[in-house]
Amino acid sequence: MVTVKFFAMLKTLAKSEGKQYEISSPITVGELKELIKKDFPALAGLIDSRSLLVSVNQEFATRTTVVKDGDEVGFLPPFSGG
Amino acid sequence: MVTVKFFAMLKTLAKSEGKQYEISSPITVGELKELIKKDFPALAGLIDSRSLLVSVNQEFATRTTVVKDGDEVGFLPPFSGG
Amino acid sequence: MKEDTVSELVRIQHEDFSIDSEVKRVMASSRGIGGVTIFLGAARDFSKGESITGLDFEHYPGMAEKKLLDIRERALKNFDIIEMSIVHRVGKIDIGENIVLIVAASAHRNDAFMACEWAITELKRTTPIWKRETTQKGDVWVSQTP
Amino acid sequence: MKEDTVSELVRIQHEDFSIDSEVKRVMASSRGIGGVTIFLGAARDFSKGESITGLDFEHYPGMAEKKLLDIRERALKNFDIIEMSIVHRVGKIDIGENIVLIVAASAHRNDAFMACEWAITELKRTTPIWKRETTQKGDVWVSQTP
Repeated sequence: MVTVKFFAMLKTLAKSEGKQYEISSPITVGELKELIKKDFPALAGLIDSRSLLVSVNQEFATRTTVVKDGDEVGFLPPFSGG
Repeated sequence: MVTVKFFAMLKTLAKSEGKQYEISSPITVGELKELIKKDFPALAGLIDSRSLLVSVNQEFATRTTVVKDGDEVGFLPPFSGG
Repeated sequence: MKEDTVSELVRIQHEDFSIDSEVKRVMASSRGIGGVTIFLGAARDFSKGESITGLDFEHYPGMAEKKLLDIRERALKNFDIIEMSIVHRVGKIDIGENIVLIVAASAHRNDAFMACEWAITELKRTTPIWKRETTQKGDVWVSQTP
Repeated sequence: MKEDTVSELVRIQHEDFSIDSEVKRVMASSRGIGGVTIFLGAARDFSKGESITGLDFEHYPGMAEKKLLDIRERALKNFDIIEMSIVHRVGKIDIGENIVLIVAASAHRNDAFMACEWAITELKRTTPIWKRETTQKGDVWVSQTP
């Protein structure tokens, strides 16, 4: 099971805090994005945006980072804290 | 009457907060310093030091600034506030 | 430094904070502190030409705290400071209220200024916290702050 | 701004101050304040290799206040800030206690940082205030601070 979490604008657009995905073998962040685009068409534009950051187990990740069973993946719009 | 005020180290060395001088006509800060050196020999070294600032009526002054009857002249060691 | 002291120095919380209390907490770490530079971020009523009536902050629980701890650790390593605390509020915040506080303490002021300015810039760059502004056009997620 | 509001913002006093109160006073001037940079000078126990057990500050009454007012006015003119307050204590101050507070408030943080750092440097350069340190060798007037 991979836990996908949406934040801020993504959560609002997806009307969801995220989703859990069963994966039979490790996949990349890029491949996970394709699954998400199918499930949440509203996110299609944003999820490939260069300004969107991705975390795997709360560390910044890239498109090619490998996601395994049990991992938590965050989709993070540009930060606006402070 | 010219009111001379000593501060900090000067006050400690002079063992005095200052002195009032009767002047018959305006004099320069430089001339006033000569009077003070006579009255307070302990200040002789410091009073001509480059790091000593002088104020006339609470504004910074120079050696050639003219001091008139009624003026207040401050002799100010290097500041150490903050 | 003990784990629980660090977790008092670096916090994300709903409640408001007292600057005096946070400074006291930092000052308690050393009697050699001579300069303390503090940055306070507050909720202003205007942003990019829009009038704002309120803010709402969301964070990624766990990851945001981790990033703030990381900023403190890097500040202590890279600047000549004695201690640093970082507190960020989340949830609804009214105009004029406190949002974020960074306290950087050092023997001399230059180091405190540099570390404090670096830390707030780094916080904005790396910490998963998001702001939603309530404007006359409705609630808007802010996608970037300067 | 009214005379008596300014005299609350710029003060020399014996009593300690509260950072929260001073910040509140500054924040009251505008709802457009988004960044507040604060410098707090505190009494540390060590200076130029000497162990310090206490401080005593003296000022030139009248002139010192005038110089602080002048720093505030020039800061408001030369930096993009909304308000500034400056409070300096005089008299005996124990180790760890507050000495000086400068609060610079602006819409954006850069201006507040620049104005605050400039103001404390200018205070040390132009304000007739003197510090006496109590050391093991006795009381020593400090002739310059960095």
